[in-house]
Amino acid sequence: MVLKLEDVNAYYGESHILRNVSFTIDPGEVVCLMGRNGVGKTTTLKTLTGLLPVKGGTISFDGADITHWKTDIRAKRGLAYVPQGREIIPHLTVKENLLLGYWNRPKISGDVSEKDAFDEVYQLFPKLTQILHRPGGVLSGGEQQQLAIGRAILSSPKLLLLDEPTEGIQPSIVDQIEDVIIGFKNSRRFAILLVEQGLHFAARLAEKYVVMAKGAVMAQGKSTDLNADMVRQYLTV
Amino acid sequence: MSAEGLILNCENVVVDYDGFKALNNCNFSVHYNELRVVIGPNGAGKTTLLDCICGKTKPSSGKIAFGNNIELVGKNAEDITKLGVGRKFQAPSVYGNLTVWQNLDLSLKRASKGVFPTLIGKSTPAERERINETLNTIGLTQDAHTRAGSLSHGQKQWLEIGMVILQDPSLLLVDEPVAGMSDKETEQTGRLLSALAEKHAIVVIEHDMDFVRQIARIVTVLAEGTVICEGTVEHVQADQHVREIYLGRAKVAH
Amino acid sequence: MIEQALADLTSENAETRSAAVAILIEKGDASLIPKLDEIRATADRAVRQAIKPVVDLLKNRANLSSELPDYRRSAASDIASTGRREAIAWLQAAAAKEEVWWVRYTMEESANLLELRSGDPSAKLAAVKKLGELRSQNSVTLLQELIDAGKLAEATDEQKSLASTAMASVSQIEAWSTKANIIETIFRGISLSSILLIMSLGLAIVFGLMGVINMAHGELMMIGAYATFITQQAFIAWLPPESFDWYFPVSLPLAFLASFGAGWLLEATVIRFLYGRLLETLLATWGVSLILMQSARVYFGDLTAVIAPQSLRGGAQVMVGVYLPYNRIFIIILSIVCVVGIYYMLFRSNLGMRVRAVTQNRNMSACLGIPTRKVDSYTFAFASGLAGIAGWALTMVGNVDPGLGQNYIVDAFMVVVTGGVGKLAGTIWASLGIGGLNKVIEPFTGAVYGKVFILVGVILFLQWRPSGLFAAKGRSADA
Amino acid sequence: MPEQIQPQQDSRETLSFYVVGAVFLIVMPLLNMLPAEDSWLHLSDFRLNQFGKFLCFAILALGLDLTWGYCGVLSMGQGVFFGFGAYCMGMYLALQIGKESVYGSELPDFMVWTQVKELPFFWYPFKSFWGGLLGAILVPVIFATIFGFLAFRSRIKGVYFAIITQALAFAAWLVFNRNETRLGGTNGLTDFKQVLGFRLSDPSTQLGLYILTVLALIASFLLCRWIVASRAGKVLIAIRDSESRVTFSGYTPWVYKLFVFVVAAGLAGLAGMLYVPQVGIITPAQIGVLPSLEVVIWVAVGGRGTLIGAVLGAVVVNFGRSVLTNYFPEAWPFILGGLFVVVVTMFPDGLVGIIRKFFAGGPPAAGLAMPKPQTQGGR
Repeated sequence: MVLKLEDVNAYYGESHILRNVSFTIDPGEVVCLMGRNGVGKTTTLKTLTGLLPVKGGTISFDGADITHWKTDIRAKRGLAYVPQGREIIPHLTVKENLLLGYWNRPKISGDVSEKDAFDEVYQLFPKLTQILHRPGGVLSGGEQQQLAIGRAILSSPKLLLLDEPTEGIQPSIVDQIEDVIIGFKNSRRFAILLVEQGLHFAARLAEKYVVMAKGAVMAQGKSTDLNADMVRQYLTV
Repeated sequence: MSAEGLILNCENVVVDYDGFKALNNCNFSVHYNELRVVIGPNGAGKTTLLDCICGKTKPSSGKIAFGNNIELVGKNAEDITKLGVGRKFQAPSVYGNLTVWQNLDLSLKRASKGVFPTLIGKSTPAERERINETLNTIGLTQDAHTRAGSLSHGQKQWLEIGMVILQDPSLLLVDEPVAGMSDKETEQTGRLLSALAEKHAIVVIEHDMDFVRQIARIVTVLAEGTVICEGTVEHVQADQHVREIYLGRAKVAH
Repeated sequence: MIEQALADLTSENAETRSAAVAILIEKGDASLIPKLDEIRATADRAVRQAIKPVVDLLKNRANLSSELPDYRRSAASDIASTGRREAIAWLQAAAAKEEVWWVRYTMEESANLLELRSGDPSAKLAAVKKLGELRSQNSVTLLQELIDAGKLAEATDEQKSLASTAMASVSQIEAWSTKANIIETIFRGISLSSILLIMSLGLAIVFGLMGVINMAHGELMMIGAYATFITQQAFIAWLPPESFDWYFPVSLPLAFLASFGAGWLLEATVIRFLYGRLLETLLATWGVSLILMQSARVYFGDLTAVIAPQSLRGGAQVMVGVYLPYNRIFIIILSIVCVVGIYYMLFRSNLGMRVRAVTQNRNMSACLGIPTRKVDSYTFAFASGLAGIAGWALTMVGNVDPGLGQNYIVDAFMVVVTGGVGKLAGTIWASLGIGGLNKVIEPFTGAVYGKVFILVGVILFLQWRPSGLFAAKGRSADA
Repeated sequence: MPEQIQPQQDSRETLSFYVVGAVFLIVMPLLNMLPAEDSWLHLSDFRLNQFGKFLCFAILALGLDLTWGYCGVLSMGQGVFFGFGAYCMGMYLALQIGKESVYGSELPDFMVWTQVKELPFFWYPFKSFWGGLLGAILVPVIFATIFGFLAFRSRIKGVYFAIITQALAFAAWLVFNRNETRLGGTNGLTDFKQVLGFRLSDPSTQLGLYILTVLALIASFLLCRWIVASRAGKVLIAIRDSESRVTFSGYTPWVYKLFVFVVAAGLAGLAGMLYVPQVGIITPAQIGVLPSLEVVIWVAVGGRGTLIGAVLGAVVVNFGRSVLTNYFPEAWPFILGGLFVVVVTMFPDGLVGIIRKFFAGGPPAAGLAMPKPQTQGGR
């Protein structure tokens, strides 16, 4: 198991956002976290990265109890995050943003060279090679998303957190990003926790689903078991 | 336009954040005494729309007519408040170091809110009566002299709704009133808003579909800065376009 | 013959004495000075008076060929004030050999000033013309005398023509001196600006990058200045005098490190509890500044000065009437080096990239494995180290005293406020603007009212741009 | 229908104020007059005079508390307004010296030795007592109105405002130090002899001045309490906690800020006016950067956002200072600086906060409890 949440609770100020959230992810597995807006999906990711403190419950990652670890130490351990809104460092160039990801890569002997690591990203997202020296803040949403994913995988993570990777992006790039994520899935190099509202994409990609509502996990299981009732109850309008 | 019974009419409103169009030719109108719910995926521009109406954000183009055809674009927030637009923010923003009563008292609509009238003004019995009524409405009578900062999250939300009510606006803008509330609180809030809608026009942004079903007569769906569908809850739910937006693959369709 | 003249010096007869003086001046050299001193020690008052100009002239004559340009120069100007025409030849000879142009200039100027006393009208006329060409500020009084003499009713034709030439020369000189004044004002403005800049850089970095108002910045400069002072004392105490000048470069890293350490400690003990609370950082650091200031007062006493190294004393005459002190030039260069250095640190180094990333998006930076706490503490310490460098440089232009920081901190804050948060360029432009304006206003109003005008100017400026010259977009902007 | 009850804390504050007021107004003068000089109960003229000085500072602190504690506007230039008040009164007193001066001239001494032959025009109003009195209040008020208008209208706030006011203090200090401003230069105005015919050296005059100061303090306190208790006072707190939200309640924040800033300047002027005859000297050293900042520390130590805290802070800190500088003259700046750091980082609610926690354990008063900084992020 690469990630395990047990009865995680979290608050924003005085409001209780996550209520006893528990689920697990196996190495190389793709899990989709679903639910409507405001049910606590992004909050779950934030507690995983350590941006929001956990009050009650434990998080284990890669065999260690990381519940109270600092964000940067978790990242060093192999937790990569592609947040909603991408969070590209705005005044750093594309190349510099990528470098930040690369610097977070664990130093293992026999690892690919810096050039190879970057080439892999450039192959996935050829567009990036044309805009290497532009500041991250001026890119379009689609370019930012490619950059954010590229930056995350450059750190050679054990678990990739993807928060609505296709949200607000022009259709042509959505397809490309989806293909890249499917490629990740097939390579099985790392596990993926995907937050997604789009049912079709989720169904196509994920092996496991976790459905949330009002800060709690309502259902989870194999994606093939996801039924129409559940979709109506938790996902559509 | 008031002849047609519109209290608010936004025409082709555009908000441009450095190339990103938060609102893109948005057309949106509300009748007097209407309770309108606005839904839409993240980043659809719902909060930006309210910001434009209440003067917090300046649209780069477009018109917003209010009431008897008063143009709101270009006016500052204080003036728009005085014209009768009340705003409840997404994160409850009450004055934490004042009591509930004081919060309401400050918000109460008065002839002048300049320094000296405020300094020497005393509450009239009628004003106190109104505050009491409101306290009753929002269920905070017991807590009238509690510091607002020590209220629960739901109570703060209600207090802020109460503050907006006391401004006596003809249009209430309410952003995610039930976020972080328990089921019971959510239901009470729904009843509160429905009751208010008898006298005021209200625009509510909300994600919680149970809540939307409870209160909504007409629902507007916003996506990518424009209105894509408007109608009853059933109508909206049946709309293929809306389903696609919520369930994905919508963008490929056009 | 010289022996004879030496003997005649003590003669009772005044005429014999002055003849001897003339001979000694003409034929003598510096080797006579000990003998003359000997005579002077025993002689009576009249004799002493006769000997003194001889000694002075001979000394100055010797100095005309000194190794130090400043000595040669002051010798030349001293000779001009003696009024001895015999010296013209020496000056001309020295000028012919002279290589440093402003020393040669002084020699020529002095020679011509002496010519003005000549009885020969044509020589006088030539001198007047030449002085005009030389733009000699020193000759204005003498030329004015000639002009006044020409205006008298009993003036001869000769005097009249001299007067008109002198008038032309004076106007030439005055036109030039206006120009020179403008240039000197500009230089002083730039010099003040660079001092302001060097002080504000660290302040602007912690304000812009970390959202901290550091009122103790002035005292961190003071620490740097005292580190320099202590290094100097150590050199005096333990090292041979020849190596004294080396204290200056040696104290640079020491000053940086002292302030760096103090800043690191300050961040770890006080600042880190106050991030995000701007006003609180202001008050707490003010308290720290009081403590540091009093510590210095108790430990070092009230006033100490650092002796500038030989190479930074004096100055360069770049143009006639424009004299630029070396220490000022040094600070201008240092400020440029600092700006370039900071630019490279922040924009061209890996460390700087991390710092910028943390400033622009703290949460995401942490998610990319950047230890944000460490970055905070090093950034603060680095900015403090810059204050140390500023303190090191300030020992060149002023005393080292416990109030050192206080003298400058208000100005430095004005720069930061005017420049706006988060942009290096804002700080640079604001220091140039405030420093320059200060020096332009000063001649008209005096230094004090100059400062008052600057304050009024800053307030009016903020009317127009409430968040400074370059407002940062984003998080730190609502500070 | 429930009346709006005064919160409990307010009544406690009022009670403690009456107790403190009675001590200063009745007990201390009695201790000065009744017991024999050698009795341990006797309060010497010197001490009484010293407390008179502290109470002037308390008035000054009240003003800053109004702007900073309640409205969140930190002014680091209160010393300037205090100085304006003090100089106006000082000018009146200097002209009252008359022929008693060292040089026996009608002009103040410093004018004689700086060779001023004629009284400068702006000294004329201060020939009359009323001129001094009115000037002491009006000059700071008018100046604060202009300065505040420029600053607040253009939305200079937070640290920007603090820094600008600090520069103001610095500039004022420089100007007052100059001889050509005809205000006595570095030496200031001193050597006063009489006010309204009463000899200043006479202990009974000093006692009178002391009582006057206590009355002025009580009046200032009541004025501040009236402001704070009014609806406008609530607006001030609202502005401090959330300035942008206030606009959506229909108020214009900068006008309110200007109002309290001007009131605070008036109080500072009043404090300066009472200070001068009791201390007998006013110099630029009283109006510089450091004295202005000390006002901030009094309020912070006492407890910002409570009026009694400002009074308490001013008296306690200054009393501590007078005691300590006697025994450890060099230690005071360390203690002052240490107080700044400790109070800001550990006790943001000051003495009043500590006392309240100790006795009640309840939530802080309306004025107390600084808003905590917002944590990053939302959903």
